[in-house]
Amino acid sequence: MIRLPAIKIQQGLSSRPFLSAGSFLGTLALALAAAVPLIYLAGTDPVTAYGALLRGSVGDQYALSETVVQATPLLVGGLAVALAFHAGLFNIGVEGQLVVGGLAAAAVGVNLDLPAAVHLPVAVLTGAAAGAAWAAIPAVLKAWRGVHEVVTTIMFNYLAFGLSRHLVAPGGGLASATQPSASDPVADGARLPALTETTRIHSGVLLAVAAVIAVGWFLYRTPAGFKLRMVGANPTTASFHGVGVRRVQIGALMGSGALAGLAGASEILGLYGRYLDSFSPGYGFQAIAIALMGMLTPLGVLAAAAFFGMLAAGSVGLQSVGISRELINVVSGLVVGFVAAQPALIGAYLRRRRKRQASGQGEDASAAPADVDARSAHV
Amino acid sequence: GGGESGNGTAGNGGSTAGGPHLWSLVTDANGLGDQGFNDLGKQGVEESAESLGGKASVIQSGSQSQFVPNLQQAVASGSTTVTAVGFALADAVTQVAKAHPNSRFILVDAVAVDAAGKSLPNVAGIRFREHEAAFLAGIIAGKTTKTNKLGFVGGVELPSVVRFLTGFQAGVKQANPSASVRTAYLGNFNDSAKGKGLATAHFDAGADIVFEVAGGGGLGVYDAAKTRGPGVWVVGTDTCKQRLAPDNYLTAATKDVPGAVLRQNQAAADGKFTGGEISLGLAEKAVGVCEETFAGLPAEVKDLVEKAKEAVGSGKITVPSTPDELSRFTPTAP
Amino acid sequence: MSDVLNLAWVVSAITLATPLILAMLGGLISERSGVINIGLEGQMLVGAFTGVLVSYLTGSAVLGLAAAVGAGVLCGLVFAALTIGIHADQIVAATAVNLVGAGLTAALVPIVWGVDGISPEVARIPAVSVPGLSSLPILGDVFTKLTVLDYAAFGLAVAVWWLLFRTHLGLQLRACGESPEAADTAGVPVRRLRVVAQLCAGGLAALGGASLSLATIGLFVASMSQGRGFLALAALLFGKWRVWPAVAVCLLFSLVDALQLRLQIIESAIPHELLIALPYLLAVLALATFVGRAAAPAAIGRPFTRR
Amino acid sequence: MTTRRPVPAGEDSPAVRLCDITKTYDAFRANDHVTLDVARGTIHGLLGENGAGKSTLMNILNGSVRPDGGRIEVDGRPVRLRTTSDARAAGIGMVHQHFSLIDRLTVVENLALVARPSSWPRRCVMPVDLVGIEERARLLADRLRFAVDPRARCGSLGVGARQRVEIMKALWHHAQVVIMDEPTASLSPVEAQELLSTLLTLREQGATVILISHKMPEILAVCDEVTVLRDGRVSRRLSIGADDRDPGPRRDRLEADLVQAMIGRPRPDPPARAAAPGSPRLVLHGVGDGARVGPVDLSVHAGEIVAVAGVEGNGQAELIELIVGVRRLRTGRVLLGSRDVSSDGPRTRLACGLGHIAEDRHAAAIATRMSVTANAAFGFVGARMGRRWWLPARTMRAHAGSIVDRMSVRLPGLGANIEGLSGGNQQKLVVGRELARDPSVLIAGQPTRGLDIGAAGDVHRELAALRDGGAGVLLVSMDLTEVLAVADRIVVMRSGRIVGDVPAADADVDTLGGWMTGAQPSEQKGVQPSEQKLVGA
Ligand SMILES: Nc1ncnc2c1ncn2[C@@H]1O[C@H](COP(=O)(O)OP(=O)(O)OP(=O)(O)O)[C@@H](O)[C@H]1O
Ligand SMILES: Nc1ncnc2c1ncn2[C@@H]1O[C@H](COP(=O)(O)OP(=O)(O)OP(=O)(O)O)[C@@H](O)[C@H]1O
Ligand SMILES: [Mg+2]
Ligand SMILES: [Mg+2]
Repeated sequence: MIRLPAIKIQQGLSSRPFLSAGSFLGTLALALAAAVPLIYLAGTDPVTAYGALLRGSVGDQYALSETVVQATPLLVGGLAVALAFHAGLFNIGVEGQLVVGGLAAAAVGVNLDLPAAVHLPVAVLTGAAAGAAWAAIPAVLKAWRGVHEVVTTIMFNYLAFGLSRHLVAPGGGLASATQPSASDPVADGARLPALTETTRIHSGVLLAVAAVIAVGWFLYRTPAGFKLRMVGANPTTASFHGVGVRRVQIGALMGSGALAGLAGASEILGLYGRYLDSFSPGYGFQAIAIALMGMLTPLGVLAAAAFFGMLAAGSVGLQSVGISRELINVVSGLVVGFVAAQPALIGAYLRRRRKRQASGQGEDASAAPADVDARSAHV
Repeated sequence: GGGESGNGTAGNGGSTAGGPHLWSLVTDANGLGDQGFNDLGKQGVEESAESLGGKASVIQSGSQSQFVPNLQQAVASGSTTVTAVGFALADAVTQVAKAHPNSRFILVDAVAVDAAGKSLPNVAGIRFREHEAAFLAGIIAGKTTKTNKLGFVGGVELPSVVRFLTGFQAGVKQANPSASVRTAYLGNFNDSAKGKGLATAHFDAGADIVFEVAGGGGLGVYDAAKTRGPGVWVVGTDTCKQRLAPDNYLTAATKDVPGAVLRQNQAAADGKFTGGEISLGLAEKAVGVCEETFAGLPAEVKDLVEKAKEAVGSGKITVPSTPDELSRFTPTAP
Repeated sequence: MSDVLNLAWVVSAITLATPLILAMLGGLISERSGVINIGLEGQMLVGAFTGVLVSYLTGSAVLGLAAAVGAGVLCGLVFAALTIGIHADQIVAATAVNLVGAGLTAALVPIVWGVDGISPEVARIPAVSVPGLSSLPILGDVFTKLTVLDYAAFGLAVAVWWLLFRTHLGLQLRACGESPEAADTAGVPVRRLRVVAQLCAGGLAALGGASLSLATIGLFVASMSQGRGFLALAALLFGKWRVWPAVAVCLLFSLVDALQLRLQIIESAIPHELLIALPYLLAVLALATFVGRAAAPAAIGRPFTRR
Repeated sequence: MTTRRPVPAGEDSPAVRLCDITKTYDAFRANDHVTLDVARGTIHGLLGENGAGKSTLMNILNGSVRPDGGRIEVDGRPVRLRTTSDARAAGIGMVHQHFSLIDRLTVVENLALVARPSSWPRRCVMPVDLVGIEERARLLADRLRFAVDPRARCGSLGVGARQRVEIMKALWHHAQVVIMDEPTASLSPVEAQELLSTLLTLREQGATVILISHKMPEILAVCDEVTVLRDGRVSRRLSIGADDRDPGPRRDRLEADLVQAMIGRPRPDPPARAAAPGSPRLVLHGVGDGARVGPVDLSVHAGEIVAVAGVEGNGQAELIELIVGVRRLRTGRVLLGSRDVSSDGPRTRLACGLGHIAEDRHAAAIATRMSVTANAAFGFVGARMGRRWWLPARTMRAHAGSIVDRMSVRLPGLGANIEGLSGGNQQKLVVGRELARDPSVLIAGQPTRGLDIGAAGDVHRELAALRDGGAGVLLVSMDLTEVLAVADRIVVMRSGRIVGDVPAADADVDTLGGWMTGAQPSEQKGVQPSEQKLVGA
């Protein structure tokens, strides 16, 4: 089981939305400031660069829509990672589960011939199911044989990539006759309908938002979610109190896989309309950072994903002012680094406040609650 | 920008009067430095900028999902033409080209067709007949090998890679029926260390010539040959990369992407741009073999190559481009 | 079959294994001290790049190696500052290292050499033939094809094993990984030692990257590590945080990988995607069948503060 | 029993002096201007309620917690104790309340951690001199009259042995001042006795000992001076003479005085014994796990408290796991009331009215990193609290609140992470939670371990109240005084079997102790009653 400092911080912020939001933005500002030297290195100036970034990501309606489009897979992937983390599991295999989900969704979309009303749901659900299935073996090995999920999920990533390449290689089961290393277009009935004519926003976004609510609800508002977090916090205690630890671990990892599969399916059925071998540039790996940046809370993940969506959408603008694709990766790396540092900053802030309160109304210990509530877990 | 202001057909309305030219390139997700068509495409737009005036701009895509916005951006910035390299961009180009009928697109390694399967008038889809180039390379290899064992190192099994392979095999069959080509793939286009391992394996298995179609991974192949020293050869792809292994560089099956892009841009500059599928091969001198190394070749090999070039160019020989065409291919003395 | 299962196969396996082993050793030290390290990938790339850069500037591959290690140590320092200094989440921080490592190295290539994605060839670590051994009857030419780094990898494995499991420092390090609080009450300078561990980890991972660029092919290719950092991590866990089992896993992995490459050549019936996946398939099988419960250092991932 | 050693003349400065030490956690004053003098060559008792600040103060003296303010003097010299090494250099060693051994390492390796070589090549290059350390370990063990296997993994040691290793660690560097934080909390009576005599040995050898304990008898038996903390402040301090020790009105007055100073009220009286037991609530038929336990036949009836006495590690823990259902039952049957639950999981057994106060709190009773409210809801959520898809946050908070009030748990706030509670207060929360189930059978493993007198008394009364309400209680404890005080019937466990069974009324320390250590052969007739009851059931 991997312990999560992040969770403590999440508790620290849960009851301070403004502080957390504020500090999040503050951190981003710091990160962007830290990237300034790189911007000069690339031969332009921050104003131009960040102007371009903003224009490209939130400048107009289309830019905004692109941000949303880019953020969607990151959001759902981030939720997947977060769900597993809450059960004390590190699902580093989201990437593979996402790929398999896309494959399965495409397979259904291309090969089955169903009435539109059912075709789409079937395709989406198959994608999610495939993701869950891809996580099932690591889950079972973890629960019953204690095999570390990190090893198995990494292996299953490579297996997923192999499978995908095999299926769309010439003569492969899904391969298209006209388009290399891709499947044929899925039936129109299986497409996630676009939400507007002019932009690429598709109804996968709605699925993502639904996922945010569902995961939040499951984790913090249902007994099952409580048990899941219990297992993450202390499996032995959990088992002593009637929680089927193995069952929960398997459930959690497969649930995580299902979300990953959903992310893949929504890209394929929503954005591309056919399976493309390299449709994921590593969403599953970025999702790890996003989940932890979001302090494992659904809303936090939403915020983190939105920011990375902005970077991705703004990257074209940045290139137009001479900042290369690679430098953009560096910038996002810096952001992640600063966000990693953020909890420390907030922690320091909260501690100082407590100290002040303590010395303020020092004598009686009962002065604590209001304040220490800041560390409260969601129950 | 120029693209929007037109009215004419076949996208020629996008008059170039609207200021200096802008030759844009949108890469696929591998981006520049892929030792393949992205780098060649960049070369193409830069050469265009030199010989036709105006400036070149390159937009690199970080992922599949950035193709469309990048193309949009290229159009919006008023490009005279937008070049997109790689089959992966086919869908994206189709989508954007439909939305901007007055902008001109050059799509390398694929064609853009509408729902009816009819190709778009404002997209020039360039398809190279790599197999013809590889055919010549195969002939040279077949004649050069001493062990009658040849190796192939591919990146990923893509149609274009397969065309290279089958052409090469046909060429070998043509020149030296008793020689055989063994194939293997890296699984990606970047892992040069594995590329080296694979090439070494070929050499260990007795091959003395390896044909690499593995992009960055191919670098390992040259290195493997160099460590072997003289006596083993590498056949390259796309361009002459002799500097990578001067003593072991047999030749390369070249593919003149820059030239093709330049020609389309020229047409655009002259207002003669036409869309549709454009197939380029030996006849168009758009593919061929690296001749910088010919000095080292015996005369009979050279004129064998010349004859083959003739035959293929004139259509006397049709080079197979898929495995089953290959199985039906019978060497004919040119 | 004999033209597959021969010494050449072993040699190429060892060359493939060296970067893995070095990175794995780094991860081992880090995780034994209680810090999760998924940043190996980025640190490898930094090492690979710096090595080539310095070798290019100075013309000396040895200086290149030294510089690579230095750069790795620097990465380790940054990572340590984040995770141990201010208790940043270890996984997030490592992800940052990966992103910056991959991005910066790729971005610097055109800035330094004017071409995208690939450096020119530079002075490299040559293969050495070991005087005595290279004249052995059969095994002989194995010892003519390996570079210093290949031997160094095994030497360092011994060193790390000795350090961790024989010396007092190692005992203290492992204590930090098992229970920082207990270690602290025993007077172990927990945070200082964890920082030291990070520096070693960075250096080793970077050395692994440098072996890829300076020894294997003699130039830098953007993102040339191709996920080896994660593979090393997997091997480390697979080997249950023990030196020799983990080294064995790295070797097995590379043996199967090299075998797979060779099987593709002689055996055209099996689809090559399957063969490429072979190492991972076997790994999963092994994990599912005989590799038992993993026992991670008890305090792994848990930051330590004095109250 | 012992006579106080006269402090050598001339050494007027105390061995340790803490001057108005202050420590604040968050907004909570754990130590509030505490001043404490400890005379050289004495055993100094430190008493106080749970959460009074004892451990905090001692951790400060040990350099493992940084004070917010105050001065520390050792032998009259002011010292700055930033780290435990500083403390060690100043001749201070501590045995912690929560054990600080590393389970995966052997005894020698744990000691080697403390035995830090001087020069860096010896530290970083040379192999650790395990042989030499083992030598010294044996010598030290002999000096303390300890029996410890230096090669054993600490994880495999019983509590007593671990405690001994802790002491050896503390003394490794010839500490002149030894701090012991509730050392006997988890020891069997015999072991506790041994420990106390060890302390006396140490004092004979000239060391100064600070002893934290909640057990009056041992304080009065060995301490020369006593300081009582209350709410982080010194509330009382007095010295104990030889004549205070032996039983009599004087001793009783002293004790009452101390208790008053600690908990601000007189010691709660032990609960009354039960009326005649009723129908069986928990029945074990030849229960065993095929390894450490069994076969065990035992039944607990409505309205009786059955105590399982025994030296730690004789299968009590495993027996509990078998009853709760987390350990695989190989032989026999488990009945809750009339229902056979042998094949059910813990969930079902909880539902059938089983309650369980886990012996090892940190391992099995609480989940650090979760809030007090969450911890209070374990076993309720999903079972009797909330519906399938709804987690009733408000109900949970109310629930936690009621437990906290009922057990008077001292805590920073319901939302606070449970880590922030002192050991004793965590225990109170756990006990409260299990009582709140109003179980028909309660398994109580070491329920008062680490609790102060007041709290312990409260817990005992709660157990009795539960019994009088018609529940059956199985009390697993090594504290014979506790067992004799509250149990109605006592069974003794040794090496996985029940070797004796007597009504508490006619039990006494010596026979029980005999059975526990195997000194006395288990008498057959002791076993009879339980079987008759089984037949009767
Ligand atoms: N991570 C999870 N994802 C989905 N469902 C879950 C998860 N964890 C628990 N559940 C469901 O919540 C319910 C209660 O969980 P839990 O496993 O603790 O009890 P149970 O398995 O139903 O009962 P028992 O403890 O007797 O096996 C179960 O139906 C379980 O399937
Ligand atoms: N790390 C911490 N964070 C917050 N509060 C703490 C922490 N450690 C202790 N406290 C608080 O300080 C007070 C004193 O704790 P301490 O452990 O010294 O009590 P104690 O006298 O040792 O109690 P016990 O007899 O139960 O061991 C407790 O009320 C506890 O809530
Ligand atoms: Mg269950
Ligand atoms: Mg205490």
